[in-house]
Amino acid sequence: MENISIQHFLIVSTLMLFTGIYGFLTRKNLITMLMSAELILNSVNINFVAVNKFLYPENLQGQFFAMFVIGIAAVEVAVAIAIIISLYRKVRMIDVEKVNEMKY
Amino acid sequence: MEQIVFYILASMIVVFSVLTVTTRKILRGAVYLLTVLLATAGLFFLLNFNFLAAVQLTVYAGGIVVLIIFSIMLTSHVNEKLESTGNKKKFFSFIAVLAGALICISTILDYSFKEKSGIEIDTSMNKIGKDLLSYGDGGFVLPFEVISILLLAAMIGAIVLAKRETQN
Amino acid sequence: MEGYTFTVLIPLILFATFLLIGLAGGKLKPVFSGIAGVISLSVVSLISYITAYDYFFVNGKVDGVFGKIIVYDAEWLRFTDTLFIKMGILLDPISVMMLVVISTVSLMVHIYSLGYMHNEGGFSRYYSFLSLFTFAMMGLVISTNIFQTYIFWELVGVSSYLLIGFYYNRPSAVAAAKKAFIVTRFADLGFLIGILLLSSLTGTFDFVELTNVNGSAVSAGSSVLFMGLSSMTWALILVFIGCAGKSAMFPLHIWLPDAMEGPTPVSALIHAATMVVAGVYLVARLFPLYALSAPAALEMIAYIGAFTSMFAAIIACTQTDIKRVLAFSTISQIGIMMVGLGVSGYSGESGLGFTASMFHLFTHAMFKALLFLGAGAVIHAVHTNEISGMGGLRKYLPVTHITFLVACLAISGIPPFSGFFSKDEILVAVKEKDSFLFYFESVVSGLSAFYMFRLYFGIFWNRNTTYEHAPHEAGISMKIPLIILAILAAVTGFIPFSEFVTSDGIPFVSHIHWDIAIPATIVGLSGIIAAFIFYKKESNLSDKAAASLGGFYNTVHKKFYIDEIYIFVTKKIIFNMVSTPIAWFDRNVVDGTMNGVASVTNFVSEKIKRFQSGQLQQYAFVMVTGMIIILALIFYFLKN
Amino acid sequence: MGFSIYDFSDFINNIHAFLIETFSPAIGNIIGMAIVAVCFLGFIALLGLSLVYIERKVCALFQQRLGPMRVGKWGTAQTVADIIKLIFKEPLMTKDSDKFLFNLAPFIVMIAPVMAISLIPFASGLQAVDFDIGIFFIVAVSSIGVTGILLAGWSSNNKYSLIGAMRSGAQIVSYELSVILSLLTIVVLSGSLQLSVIVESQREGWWIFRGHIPAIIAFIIFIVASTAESNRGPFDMAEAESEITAGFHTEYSGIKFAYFFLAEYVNMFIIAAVGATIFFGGWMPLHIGNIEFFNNAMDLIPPVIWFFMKVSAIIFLLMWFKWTFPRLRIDQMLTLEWKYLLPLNIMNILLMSLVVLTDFHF
Repeated sequence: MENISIQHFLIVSTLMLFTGIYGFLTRKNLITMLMSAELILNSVNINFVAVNKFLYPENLQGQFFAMFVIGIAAVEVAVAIAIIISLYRKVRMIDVEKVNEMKY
Repeated sequence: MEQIVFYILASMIVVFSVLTVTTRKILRGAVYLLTVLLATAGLFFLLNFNFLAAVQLTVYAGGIVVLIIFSIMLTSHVNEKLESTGNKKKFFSFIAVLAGALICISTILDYSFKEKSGIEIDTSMNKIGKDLLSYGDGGFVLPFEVISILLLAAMIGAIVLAKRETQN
Repeated sequence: MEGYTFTVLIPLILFATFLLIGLAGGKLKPVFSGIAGVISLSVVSLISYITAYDYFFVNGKVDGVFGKIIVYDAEWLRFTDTLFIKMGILLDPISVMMLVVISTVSLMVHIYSLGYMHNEGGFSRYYSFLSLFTFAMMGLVISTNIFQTYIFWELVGVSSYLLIGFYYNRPSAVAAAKKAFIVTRFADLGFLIGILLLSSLTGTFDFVELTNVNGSAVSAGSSVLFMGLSSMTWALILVFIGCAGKSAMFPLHIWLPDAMEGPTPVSALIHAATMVVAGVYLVARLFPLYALSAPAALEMIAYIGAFTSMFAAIIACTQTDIKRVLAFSTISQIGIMMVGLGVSGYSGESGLGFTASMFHLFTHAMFKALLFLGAGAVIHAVHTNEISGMGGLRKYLPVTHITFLVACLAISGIPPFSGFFSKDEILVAVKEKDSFLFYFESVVSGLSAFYMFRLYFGIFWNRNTTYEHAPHEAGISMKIPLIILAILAAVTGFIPFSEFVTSDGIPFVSHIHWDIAIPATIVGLSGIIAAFIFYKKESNLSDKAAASLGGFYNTVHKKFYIDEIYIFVTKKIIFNMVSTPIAWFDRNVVDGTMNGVASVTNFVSEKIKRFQSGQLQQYAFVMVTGMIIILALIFYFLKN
Repeated sequence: MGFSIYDFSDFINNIHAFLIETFSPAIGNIIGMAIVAVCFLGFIALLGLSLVYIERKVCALFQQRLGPMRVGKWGTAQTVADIIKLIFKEPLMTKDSDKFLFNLAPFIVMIAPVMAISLIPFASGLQAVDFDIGIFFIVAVSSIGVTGILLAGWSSNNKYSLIGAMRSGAQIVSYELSVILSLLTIVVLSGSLQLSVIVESQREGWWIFRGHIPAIIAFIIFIVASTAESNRGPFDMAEAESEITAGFHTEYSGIKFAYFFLAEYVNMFIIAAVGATIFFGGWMPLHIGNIEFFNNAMDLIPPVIWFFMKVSAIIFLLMWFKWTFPRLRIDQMLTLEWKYLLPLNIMNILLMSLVVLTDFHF
């Protein structure tokens, strides 16, 4: 571990985060947007773990937060997919720009 | 040795992240996402967070990606391509994201982190189990219980949402 | 104490039975659930008897004292180092006695229900609730600390709610269940506050520490005064409010008569022998505290008990629904037990009241369960609850007749039936303490003889009513419990109770005080004779008597209008005087302000809603851009 | 103790030390890894060959036939012949299928068992990796396999394949829960997730005997759930020939088909190995109480032999199931999992915790 510092991890996670944001902004399909959100969450996990490992190794707070983030991600995906599927059943389409029946 | 592994994993993460958000075949996107998640688990293994890595594998690779693939199977067809986004939107998003990434990376490189090198981090199952169920300093029993309730609520919610309405 | 670990099985078996019947019940044949219930109860009874034998005759007595044995005490919840809750099993004379009472009565009810509930729907549901109730009751009596008691206390409340509302398609049953639940919950609020107060005063939940005579708990908190009473007294009075709710003491008794909407065996189990004596049990459990550090509370208990017993006995004389008569009789008898506890002192011979009260609890459980089961047999035969629809049944139901008679004699205190002995002991104890209460209670016992025999003559003698279908004796599964209970009701009086159950665990020998027993018996006999004159033959004597009493009779018949008073207080006073103005204020002032704000917001939003395109990604884009700009500002321009 | 001569840890350490001395530490490590990898690949190939042969023989046994008899003595070379045939077959591809995913799927399916097998302790010291999260890691990696199946079904562009993949996915995801929970029951008892520690903790007696009632319930659930998780009969709706031809691998042929086939058998081996390790003491010999001469005699049998004896017994049990029970319907299967096995399992864990708390085990 001598040659890898915390910066390495943070840069990887930053790149992942902004890739995720780019995906979230440009993809039209709801499922792909969900996938981008997963990327965002995952980059946060890397940050938590790296900070825990390098800066605060006395305790495991970072790991537990990462675990809770994973839990939340699972919850989010389950509910989001339930919504997407029932949406698809109603309007046969999951395009984020065209699903605007409830507008105004 | 570890350095090599790290660079392999890091480049995998970056490359496949980009592929995930740019591919026009949706299921391939999911597979690229799976690769990113596996590589992240690899990073965790590298940092000696074995338990977290296994959680990542089980929940993300075994649960979330499978769910996503399921929903893709239900909502689209194999030789269907996603519509591409307008070039204007792509351009502006790219500029914004690039700016953000540059700012963050330059800040990270500027800042001097105070790494603690003396202490070896203890990620044994024993410690994880005890911390997760203790209420004292470094204990996480309350969020642990709260998240279990959240999971239950989400499960019920998902069932109610996705349940087919009865005919009549 | 290694020897008693098997007692863990008592709650576990019952809980397992509940789960088995409750979860798998729908799939099983109804008869199977019934038999499963009976078998598990038999095993539990056997274990209880073994425990009782072992405790009272083999291991329990150490140096001539029946001590408290903690069989098992596991930590269940730990909040902080000083505040933690345990779960465990405590054996001492009263808990062992209650084990025997509950398992016996519950077993009889289980067997009886096989016949009684045979044609009802929800047979499995019924048995699972019975198991749950018995489980909760057992957990209550063996608990090692007051918080565990509270948990099971509520569990008992829930299961009795389920059982009272068993016929959930009958509105009256649903209402009765709700009433019982709400009234007892109201009382339990007092109980909970009492527990909190008590534990903050003494710093412990544990019964052994609480009732240790030489310990710190007994002397704690006796000095702080509030409204003339020490804080310990207040805590114990609050606990007693909970007991009063469960044991139907005045003025919280109103749920019990209505609870007769449940199936009759349930009434026998819950409203005669087990749940309603939980209050008495709890007072007895905390008795050293009451006796030593809050004699004022104890005195209050005595007077409330005495008043309730008289009050309920008078009402019982006028009711025409046989189950309601029994219900009021139960209230009255529990009042007598409370009096026994209330007049008792601590330790030695002065603790006679305690012993007598427990003795009466024991005998009462037997004969009152018998009365209810007998009434159930009668109802089963003639399909009505009203006394006016019965008469001359002795020819049709010989077994029920004899057993019912035994129970009536027992409750009237006629020697040599069991009620005589326990009531005699209570009267002796009362006499020593307070002669006014003694005469008062003597009248109550005369009244109880009167109303019981009114019931007996009304059902089995009186006119020869003609029935559409000739009533016939119930099946063997209903007869056996009647016979067993009749035998118990007849002979349990000869148990030398004071050699087993005393307030401080030291046995003593008690004698029958003939100077009190003989007048008491005469009072009882005169009650019977009065009933004989009024109701043996069909006559209008009773109507004449009622007419001559006029308004008083009506008042009593309407149960002193207590229910109406409650409704008046809640509906008229609280709803009209307090709630209506608040509602007006809320609707006009509070809501008006809110509506004003809302309409302004509405107006503004109508103007600006076009900004919202509904495009998620547009929002996200704006958000991200804004965030990046702010970050850039912070990092590059505001960094000094 | 008898089995110190059977302890492989010194042997392995010596090889490791030799490699590091001869080469530099980094290269020594890499060569060591390569050797282990070659060993496992060889072992997996061998496993595939022999298990297919055994399965056909066992099937024949239950159907009162002889099974393969022509190629080689008693048909022993039959599977080799089959492999040669599969290698030379033309790899077909359906029109409009996603070729990249179609080719990727068999590899993903193979990754899971190959990663899982590295955790199995074959004997004392004979274990490639010994994580402190052992069992959890096996469970984690075997959950990757389902992705491969879903991809295979999707990319085939075939309705039967898609339905087969959906069924199989639902089935694996659901039964995974029961497998984890039943393994957790024993973890509660042994107090560790590390496989070598679990094996070591069974020196006094196997958990299935020492944990009595809850352990036996857990074992039964484990066998049922893991049979379902590996898509074997009677839970093979995913490839129910009579309904959806061959399910997710309908469109596969040649060597890619062989991969799916191989993965199924390696999975079966892993199930048996995990079952043997967790419930039957892994490579620990059978000891009965204090009967010294019997225990000593049992110690003489090498641990590797013990391990493979237990594994073969469980594999035989699994094959017995497949060729005896009729196939379930998909709804029956999901009902079995969610309405019966899962609640039973949760209660069983509670029971086991109670047993452990009260020290009620042997």
